[in-house]
Amino acid sequence: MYSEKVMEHFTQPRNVGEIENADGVGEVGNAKCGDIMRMYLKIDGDVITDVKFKTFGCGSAIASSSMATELIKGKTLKEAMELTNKAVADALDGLPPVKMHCSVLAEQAIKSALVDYSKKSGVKIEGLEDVDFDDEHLHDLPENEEE
Amino acid sequence: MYSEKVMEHFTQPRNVGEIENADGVGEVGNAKCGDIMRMYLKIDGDVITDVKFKTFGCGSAIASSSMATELIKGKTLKEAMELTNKAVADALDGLPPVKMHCSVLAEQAIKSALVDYSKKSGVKIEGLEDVDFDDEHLHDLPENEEE
Amino acid sequence: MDKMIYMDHSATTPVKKEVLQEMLPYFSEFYGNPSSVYQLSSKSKLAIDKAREQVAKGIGAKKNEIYFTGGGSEADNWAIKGIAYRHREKGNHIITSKIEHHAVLHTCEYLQKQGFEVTYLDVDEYGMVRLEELEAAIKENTILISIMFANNEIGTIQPIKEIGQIARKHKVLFHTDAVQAVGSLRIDVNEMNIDLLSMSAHKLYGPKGVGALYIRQGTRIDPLIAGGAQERNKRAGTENIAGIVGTGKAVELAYDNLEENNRKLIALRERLIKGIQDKIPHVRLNGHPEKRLPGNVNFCFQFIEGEALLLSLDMVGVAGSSGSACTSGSLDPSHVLLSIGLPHEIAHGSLRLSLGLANTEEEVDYVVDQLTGIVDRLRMMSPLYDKIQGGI
Amino acid sequence: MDKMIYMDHSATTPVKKEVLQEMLPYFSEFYGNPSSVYQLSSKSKLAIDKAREQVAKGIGAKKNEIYFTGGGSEADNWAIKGIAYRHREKGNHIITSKIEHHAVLHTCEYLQKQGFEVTYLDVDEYGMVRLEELEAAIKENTILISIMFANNEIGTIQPIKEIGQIARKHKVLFHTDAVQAVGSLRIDVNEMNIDLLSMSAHKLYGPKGVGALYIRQGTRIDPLIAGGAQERNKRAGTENIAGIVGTGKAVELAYDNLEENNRKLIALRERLIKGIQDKIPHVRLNGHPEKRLPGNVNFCFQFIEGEALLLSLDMVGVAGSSGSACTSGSLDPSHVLLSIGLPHEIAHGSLRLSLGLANTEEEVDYVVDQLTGIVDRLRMMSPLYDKIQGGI
Ligand SMILES: Cc1ncc(COP(=O)(O)O)c(C=O)c1O
Ligand SMILES: Cc1ncc(COP(=O)(O)O)c(C=O)c1O
Repeated sequence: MYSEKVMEHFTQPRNVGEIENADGVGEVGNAKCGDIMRMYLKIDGDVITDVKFKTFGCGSAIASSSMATELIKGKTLKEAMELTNKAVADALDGLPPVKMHCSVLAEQAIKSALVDYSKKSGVKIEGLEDVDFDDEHLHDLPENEEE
Repeated sequence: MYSEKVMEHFTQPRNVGEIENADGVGEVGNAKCGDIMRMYLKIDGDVITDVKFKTFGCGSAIASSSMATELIKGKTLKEAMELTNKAVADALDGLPPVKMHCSVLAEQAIKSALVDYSKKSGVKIEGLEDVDFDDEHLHDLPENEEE
Repeated sequence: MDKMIYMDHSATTPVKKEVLQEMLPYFSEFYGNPSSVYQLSSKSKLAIDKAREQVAKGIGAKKNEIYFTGGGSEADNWAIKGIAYRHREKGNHIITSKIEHHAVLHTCEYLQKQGFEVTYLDVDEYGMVRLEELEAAIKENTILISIMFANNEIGTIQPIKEIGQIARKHKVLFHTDAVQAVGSLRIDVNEMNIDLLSMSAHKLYGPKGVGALYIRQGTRIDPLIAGGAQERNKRAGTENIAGIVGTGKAVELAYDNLEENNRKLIALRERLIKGIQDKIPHVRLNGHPEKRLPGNVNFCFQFIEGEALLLSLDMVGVAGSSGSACTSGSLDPSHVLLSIGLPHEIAHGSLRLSLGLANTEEEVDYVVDQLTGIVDRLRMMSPLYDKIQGGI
Repeated sequence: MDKMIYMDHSATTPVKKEVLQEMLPYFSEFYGNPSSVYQLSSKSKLAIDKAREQVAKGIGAKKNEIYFTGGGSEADNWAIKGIAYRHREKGNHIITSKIEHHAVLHTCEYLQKQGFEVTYLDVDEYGMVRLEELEAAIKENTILISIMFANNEIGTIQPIKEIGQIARKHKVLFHTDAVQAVGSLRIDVNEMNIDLLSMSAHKLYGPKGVGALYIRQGTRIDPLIAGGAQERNKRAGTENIAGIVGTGKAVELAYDNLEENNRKLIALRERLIKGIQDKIPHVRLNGHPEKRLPGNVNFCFQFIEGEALLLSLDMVGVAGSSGSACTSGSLDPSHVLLSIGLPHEIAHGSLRLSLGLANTEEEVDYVVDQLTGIVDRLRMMSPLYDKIQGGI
């Protein structure tokens, strides 16, 4: 079902944990739906110097969190803003269609942490205004071509 | 499906054929339903001295004809009148429920030949008046308990 | 001859060695439920996927248009009830023919009790549906045409492509019961405009109790068996993996060798037909002389009854079937034989010999030989033959 | 441990060696269609007859009350739709429970769209139907009560005999989905007043794609699959002889050794339950503590999600299942877990381990051990656990 990359990031997730006195913390998803992602960012000037996550969720949620943190670690805020869910899924060698929402959640967790940073620090980050954190409609139902 | 007795009387039927100038000839069944039995009787005084049959029909129809002729050969008219379809079926070690009508047909073929004899000879045979030669309702439908 | 000569391949076929071989690991070794998460299950998932691909390829369909079922009858019931219930708002009229298999006919009769209207088309003396009659039968409220691909008793092959064209032209869905055709005839659901197609594995050297329904993508249909999310939410029930694997393999093998197999079967068929016609008087070949299933031979032998014929054949090791009432478990002989215009007494004397890949010329000759004697013997016992002989 | 530890027997079971052995001759050797006349077919007929007897004996029924189907889902669909359509004139109300299998629930929902009225009974925290509620739900127009014998997720066994008594008292037909119970629990359809009972062979070491419906003699029911005269005119389709033979044998074996097997399974089950409760904090045993299937263990592990748990178990060679949304292919976690009152986030963390005859104490201990580490690891990653630990 999952690619080897997903299984690797699930069994050995990178950047698990918390950052004390993080510059930005974001949390998306909800327990009712079965997945919550929390991201911690350490930011130095324009650069994300450290990132950690905690995730309650399925294998692909954990793998997506891990991969997303890897993809933004050491990158600029602008680069982090440009990270799409598709990039996360691609880096994992793909996700099953019903699991694509996990990568969306990962993208949103980063943006949510950036919003927090922006609020706390007063630094404006371009593009953040348009982010929609509503998760409920992200889950895909199993294939059912007809309706 | 069939007993060995049925198969034996089907493959080696006794008394197949016709009797020229028979004293009584009876035919029952119809081609539409898939079975016709014709019986020929040679009668001497009170005794059936010879009997032959021709049958268009399934294995059990042929076996029933064969067995019925055997059961009345050399018997008195009264004994022939007393032959029931059940006796024919029993002598064949039983017939499947859906095939019981074949034995009924055999009983009727004999009675029909006796009617013919009675008519031709003027000899009255007790019980013949009550015989019902309507075959249509004899076939059993496959088991269907509910209706 | 000591071994049995099996000439009832239209009733069922033995599972081919290669097919059984592919099935075996899925009983006790790779038994995982495909709906599960662990690795054992991915074996099952992959196996089903492969089989779906094999079946799809056989009839020119896409993989996701194949839905596995518990047999041909389920596929027929599903297609017809599923479309009827789902499209009831659009209309309640169904067109079918008088020579369909009971899985179609009894389903249609059932729907009639539930308020649907069904037209049962007549067929000609060969068992062919008349295209003009079909087209004329289509009404505003017609939602489905269900015409079998090839008839199981007399072997007649319908003009499926033309029927598909008519259905398409009038925007009516077209289902075909191809239980006798899949694995015996080339089929392309797109070229033939088929929207739904039923098949059954045990007719093509696959296992019993498994079949498939092809449903053209985008076709709205109610499930017949609701429950779990199997078969993309359309047919619930833990998958019969071994059976499905066997179905895929059987379809693949059949189509890999179709032309070669059919050349052989048709040669045997013609030899058998000619043998019977040459040796036995008062016979009638039923079904279309050319447009018939490669292995199908169906004769009526006048003046005798079919079950007696079958029993006699069985005594000499030959397995066949008959449309006689005595073998159908009903009062009347085969509805197919009556529909092509045979009187009851003739229909009672029918014999179907359906040839398969293991049959040989030698067997055919033996059967003709035996049949000659058997028919003769039964006719000598028959009061009907008597009348003919005596000129009455 | 190198070999897989299979603890998902409620999902499906491997076919037992003895069962497969009995089935094998019916694929390629005794393949005759039982509807035929010749001798080959009598082998098939006898085999089906024997299997029917074996199944009947297992549940205290008469042979002619057993009808073979293409699985448990078909049996459920048939029982409910067949009774509903046939008795519509008498009434259109059906009573069932909220924790039925989807084969029952989705069928009932389908009937609702067709104008039937369905009451879905609540259950208590253990998943038990409340008898007073059931009785109070019966109305003038109630035609069917369908309550499962034992639940597939949490293992809870319903008071079937008492439900049967209530149904009988009110002259309402009683169907039970016994797919998880047949071969695991003693069943007597007469003593328990059961009118219809569904079963599925692959849950008791038989083959997939075959099951049976028990129908009390005299019960009027519409067919689900119409067509040929098989199964005494009630379920059409060429019989899956090998599958039916396997079903018969599997039922026989299960009941021959029931008490012994269950003693073993219950001991393993209690060891597993105790092991988990002793080693892992923040867990909840789902289902009834005593009235549960011999092999069923179902826990919720707080703060973590079930699919991640399953994947982790699979990595160490353990096969289990979960009621998490991620494994059910729907938005919500198991309807069963929600119905016993669990909040969504707890239900997402469920794990079902269903034990079978091949499991050992050693395996149970290994699983407890592995599980302890896995749960710990996942909790360390979980923001929910974090909050608890931090006292937030
Ligand atoms: C309680 C219950 N009912 C019905 C079914 C359906 O049986 P099958 O998958 O054999 O169709 C299952 C198992 O899947 C079950 O556990
Ligand atoms: C034309 C046709 N349709 C449907 C069926 C039913 O298939 P099954 O017996 O596999 O259910 C058969 C064979 O029995 C058939 O010949």
